[in-house]
Amino acid sequence: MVDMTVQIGSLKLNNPVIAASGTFGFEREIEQYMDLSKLGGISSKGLTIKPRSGNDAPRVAECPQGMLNSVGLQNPGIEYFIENELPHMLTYGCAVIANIAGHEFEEYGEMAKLLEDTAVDAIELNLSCPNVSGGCMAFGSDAYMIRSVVSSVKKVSSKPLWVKLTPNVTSISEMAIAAEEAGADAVSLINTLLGLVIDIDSRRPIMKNNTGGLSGPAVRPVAVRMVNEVYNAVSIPVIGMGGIMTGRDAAEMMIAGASAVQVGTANLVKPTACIDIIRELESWTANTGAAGVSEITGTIVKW
Amino acid sequence: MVDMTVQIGSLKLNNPVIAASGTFGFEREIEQYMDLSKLGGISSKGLTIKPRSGNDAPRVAECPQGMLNSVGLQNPGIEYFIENELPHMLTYGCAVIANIAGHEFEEYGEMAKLLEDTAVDAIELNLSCPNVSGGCMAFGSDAYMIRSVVSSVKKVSSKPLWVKLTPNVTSISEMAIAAEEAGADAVSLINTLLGLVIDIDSRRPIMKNNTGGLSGPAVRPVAVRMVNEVYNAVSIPVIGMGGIMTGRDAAEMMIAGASAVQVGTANLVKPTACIDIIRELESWTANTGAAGVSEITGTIVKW
Amino acid sequence: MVHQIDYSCQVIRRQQPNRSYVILTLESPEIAAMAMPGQFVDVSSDQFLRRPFGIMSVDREQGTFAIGIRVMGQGTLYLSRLQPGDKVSILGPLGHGFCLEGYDRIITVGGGTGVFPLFFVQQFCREQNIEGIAVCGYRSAEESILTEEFTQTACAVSFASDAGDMTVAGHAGIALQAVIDDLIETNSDISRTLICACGPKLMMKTAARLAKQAGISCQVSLEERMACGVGICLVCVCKTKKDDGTVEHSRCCVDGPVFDAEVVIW
Amino acid sequence: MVHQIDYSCQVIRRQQPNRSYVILTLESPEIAAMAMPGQFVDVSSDQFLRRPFGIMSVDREQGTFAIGIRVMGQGTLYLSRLQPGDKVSILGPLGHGFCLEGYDRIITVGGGTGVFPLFFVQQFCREQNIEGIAVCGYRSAEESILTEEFTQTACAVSFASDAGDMTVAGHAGIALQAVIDDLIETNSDISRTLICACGPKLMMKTAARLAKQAGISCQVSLEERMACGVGICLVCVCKTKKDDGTVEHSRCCVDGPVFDAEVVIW
Ligand SMILES: Cc1cc2nc3c(=O)[nH]c(=O)nc-3n(C[C@H](O)[C@H](O)[C@H](O)COP(=O)(O)OP(=O)(O)OC[C@H]3O[C@@H](n4cnc5c(N)ncnc54)[C@H](O)[C@@H]3O)c2cc1C
Ligand SMILES: Cc1cc2nc3c(=O)[nH]c(=O)nc-3n(C[C@H](O)[C@H](O)[C@H](O)COP(=O)(O)OP(=O)(O)OC[C@H]3O[C@@H](n4cnc5c(N)ncnc54)[C@H](O)[C@@H]3O)c2cc1C
Ligand SMILES: Cc1cc2nc3c(=O)[nH]c(=O)nc-3n(C[C@H](O)[C@H](O)[C@H](O)COP(=O)(O)O)c2cc1C
Ligand SMILES: Cc1cc2nc3c(=O)[nH]c(=O)nc-3n(C[C@H](O)[C@H](O)[C@H](O)COP(=O)(O)O)c2cc1C
Ligand code: FES
Ligand code: FES
Repeated sequence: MVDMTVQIGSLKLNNPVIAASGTFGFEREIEQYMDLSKLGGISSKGLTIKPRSGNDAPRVAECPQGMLNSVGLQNPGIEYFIENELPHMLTYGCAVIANIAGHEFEEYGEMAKLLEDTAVDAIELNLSCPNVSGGCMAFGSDAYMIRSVVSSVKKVSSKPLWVKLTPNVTSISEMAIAAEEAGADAVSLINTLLGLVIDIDSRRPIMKNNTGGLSGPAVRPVAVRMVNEVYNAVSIPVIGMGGIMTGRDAAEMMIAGASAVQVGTANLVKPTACIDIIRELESWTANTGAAGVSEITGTIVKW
Repeated sequence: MVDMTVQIGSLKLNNPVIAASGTFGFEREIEQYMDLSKLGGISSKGLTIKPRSGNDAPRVAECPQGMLNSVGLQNPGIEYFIENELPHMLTYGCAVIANIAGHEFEEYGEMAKLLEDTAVDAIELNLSCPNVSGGCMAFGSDAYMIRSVVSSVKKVSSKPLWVKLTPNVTSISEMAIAAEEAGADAVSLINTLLGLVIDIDSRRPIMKNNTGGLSGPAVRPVAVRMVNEVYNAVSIPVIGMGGIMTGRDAAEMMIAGASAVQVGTANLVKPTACIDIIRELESWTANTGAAGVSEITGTIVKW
Repeated sequence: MVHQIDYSCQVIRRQQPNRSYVILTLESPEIAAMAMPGQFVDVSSDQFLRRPFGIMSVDREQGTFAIGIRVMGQGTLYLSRLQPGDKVSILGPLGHGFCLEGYDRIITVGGGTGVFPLFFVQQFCREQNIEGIAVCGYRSAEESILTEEFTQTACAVSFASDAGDMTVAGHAGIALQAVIDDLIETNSDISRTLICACGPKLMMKTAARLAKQAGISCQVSLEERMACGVGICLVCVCKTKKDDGTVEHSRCCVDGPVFDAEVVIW
Repeated sequence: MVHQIDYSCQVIRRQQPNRSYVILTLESPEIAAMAMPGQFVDVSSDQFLRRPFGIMSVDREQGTFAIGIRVMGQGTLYLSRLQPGDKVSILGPLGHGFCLEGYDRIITVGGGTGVFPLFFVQQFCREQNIEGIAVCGYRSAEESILTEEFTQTACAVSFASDAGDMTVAGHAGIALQAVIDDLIETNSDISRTLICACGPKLMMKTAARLAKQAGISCQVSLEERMACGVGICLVCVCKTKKDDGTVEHSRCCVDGPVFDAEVVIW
């Protein structure tokens, strides 16, 4: 029996597989199809201070081995979440991470304060959503802004703080270092790559928002590279994601340096993907002879 | 009959389809399989001042709908090229673009000088190769460096100057603007996205160079987005590439803003890809009722 | 209680009634047992995302169900080429179907691929002894589909074609108007009549308008680009009116695809 | 002169001699007519890049050729499942094969999938009345492949297995040594003898060393990860010695896959 638990700072997870933000609904649907206690954790849909209805449809465009989304942070607002969704999520028996996205600088702190008195296990600062104008991704592509946002949240929050980084930058390790220096307990990456798909007959972008965020297997080599880069640059845990579809993909991400992984788009192709990935990762780990899955992290052997 | 010619500054191409640098060998092989006079142009393998033997093999890793390469600019050096390859290339009857990559700042100017007395139709400054340490990609991710390199080449060269940009930056339009301001006659994009693929059993990167450049359909949404961004930011022609496999893909890139396109990875999957793409693009254009393919450029209708 | 949603279904039969359509009969006792009219399935192909298709009919005894496919792109091309014996991964049954309870007459109004889920409605009506009237709009007689099946299953049918080569010339709305006029002329009781519409947006909008004018209930089945099909990604939204009049984004896949026409903001 | 390189080939026959291998016979009069021993083809699958396979044999009259496939990953899995009648896009024949001219005795030394292209060499020897001696190394008798075919085609055969359950216990190098010893003991003229090796790197290196010791010419067929297969991407390089002693990167796909053992830097 392999020990599947992993430690992300002070937080212990059942296993390293976390459902990624925005790809698990508010779990009311997905709980019908699988036993959520089997997961390592769930990162909530991106939450904002005020409820947001998100962008107009179409919000999705398929592309080779991936998809673009432009949901635009549709969510009922953090207060509604805390009152109506969180209590139920906390009954699942896996870690619950609140993914929060601010439009203004101050909103991150306000939301962190609101979460302070909840039993949420960690906060994931989404500094990287490409689908809302202003804010968010702009924060995530500027090391100075990252530093400011992270330290301001740190001041008001005692929760483990994960900072989610955008890949749409020249140097993601520079951003990770900024997050670490400002007190982040972990960094999670990657969010989506900004992309555009056009319907050539109408000459219109497929999505109403014109551009959207690319996710899925197409981005995996970029994600693995960035996770490895960041792993070499910081000493806080790295939570890796981007195109993980199988246990082997999860293993690759961990070998590159991830202490835990998140699974996003795979859930949309197969609702029970996370469970399959956990099973595959467990048996792969067992075959390597490792006593625990955490031993895999960062075991890449470079040429 | 559709007019397939396009004008890139002072240079007129038979049609908008150019074989991308590094994916067409030195044409000695490919000329056996197709009539190269049918192409819009050929961008040569990346040339350096001194001959380079490139990185050790393996130099390729397959990934979902794409591949990574880490050739590392293997080439016989620009002088050999000018003497032994260029004269033959010039007989093909399509535009010939010399793709040059400097290790040191000065090398770009030196190479441009060597090309000045040749009949090469344009120079493509490769400021974006991710597979050699130092130089090149470092140049391409810094607007100040782009400005310096481009203006120094402009000083010694009268050839149309195309600047090839890397997608591994926070703002590609900032880089394009720098190139334009320094006198570039066109920008070409995207080069490859830096990626990593690991063999999980050996825990070794598949490629000896560890990382490599991602190309192919997987990157197309990112490329189309960047081409559109740059098209909106500069007024010089944009040459678009990244994942073009069919005439429809070429049309998408042109609708996003490209005046011409380059086709790279598709050649590796199907040696005659360029010819097929030209034919498909021509018949698609004819169906739209346009008199010339150049009318497509930038016709995206945003929401 | 956790229940299965992903089934590996074998193709039992492949029919190609005309150039444009293929009908696949697939084996899944579970989906056949649970499916209700208006629900859909989400089918894997050689493309990245699944493809949604309305359930066209079920045979609960044989444990099979059918879908009708119009080839539009790569995914439908792949699916249209499946042969008996091939297996395909399917999520289903998904979504909120038509609420048919309490009605004694159901008029289905379909256009294009919209006729497929509506055939299931007519199948249901026949089983439940509800008076089913089927209105179908096609481009032309040549492109028409399921006409025989509708004729055999529904109590009355009306086929319209844009080309003017079927009973009614013009679109399904014209045929629907005639059906409604007829009901009113014959003083039929329309208090327990329901119009179920599925097809092009414009057609559904027309159906909703005609229904409203005549005071008949109307439900419409909306189509939107989807990723998950099960409500977890929020990409498939349409605008709907809440009770308090405010507008919200509902998910076509789980809140729909069928909505009361009254709540839809077109 | 422009000539075709991309062919859509129909699968004519699919054989599965044992658990590990599938042999596909494919139709292409052009490839069958042009192919020379040691050349390969680059085959499309459901994966992004093509997959290279040595040509195992040709039937110029029937216009077919065969490849042997060992399932290693997704691409070979897909190809191993092709059925007669299926079509597949193939580039070929590609690369520089063995230079067999001027030899009157050819010893092929193969291991693993390396035996496939070497069978073509033996086929060629038989046609050209060259004395062919086939040395094959396998993991075990169970995993052995083409033993009957080699026995029927070559003048002499020697089969080795790591498991020790075939004629020679151990690897192909041991069997090759025995063949060489035998030639020397019998005072055979080895001036026009050639050793052709294909298989694991270590095996080829051993063959090259034994050949050199005995003063026999040796050509080896190298394997490297490829993209284009036709020489235009420069990803498939191996290190070779130039005449002037300097090292260069040669492309396995067009400069090879067969190289004179003397120029290879192992
Ligand atoms: C609830 C629902 C029920 C449907 N029922 C049927 C049916 O019974 N029979 C039938 O033939 N078709 C039906 N469709 C439409 C069918 O799903 C699309 O035609 C199909 O997805 C197109 O796939 P493609 O790969 O051939 O086309 P592509 O255009 O290549 O597909 C590209 C992407 O766009 C999406 N897409 C394209 N067109 C549509 C569309 N009209 N609706 C939703 N997504 C689309 C695809 O799913 C895919 O993600 C239904 C759609 C929905 C949402
Ligand atoms: C010149 C040449 C001749 C060959 N002849 C034969 C033959 O006759 N029979 C046979 O069974 N195999 C042969 N091989 C090996 C065969 O090409 C690989 O086993 C196959 O490409 C693996 O594909 P996959 O998708 O199953 O494996 P994966 O490991 O999933 O493939 C991933 C990528 O790695 C490449 N790759 C993996 N293994 C190899 C390898 N050993 N050599 C080159 N590329 C590899 C694949 O082409 C692909 O691009 C030959 C290889 C070369 C270069
Ligand atoms: C439909 C969709 C919605 C998403 N919404 C969010 C979000 O609200 N907050 C966030 O931080 N990331 C969001 N993401 C990004 C994912 O959490 C993840 O970072 C990304 O998709 C890469 O992982 P994947 O390839 O496994 O999907 C979303 C992704 C998708 C596909
Ligand atoms: C094998 C290979 C070698 C390449 N070598 C070069 C090069 O020497 N110089 C250069 O500017 N780009 C080089 N590129 C990048 C391509 O020219 C092109 O920018 C990129 O591959 C994206 O286009 P694609 O998706 O059509 O391949 C290379 C790409 C590949 C796949
Ligand atoms: S398709 Fe994912 S919520 Fe509807
Ligand atoms: S595989 Fe492209 S040069 Fe050999």
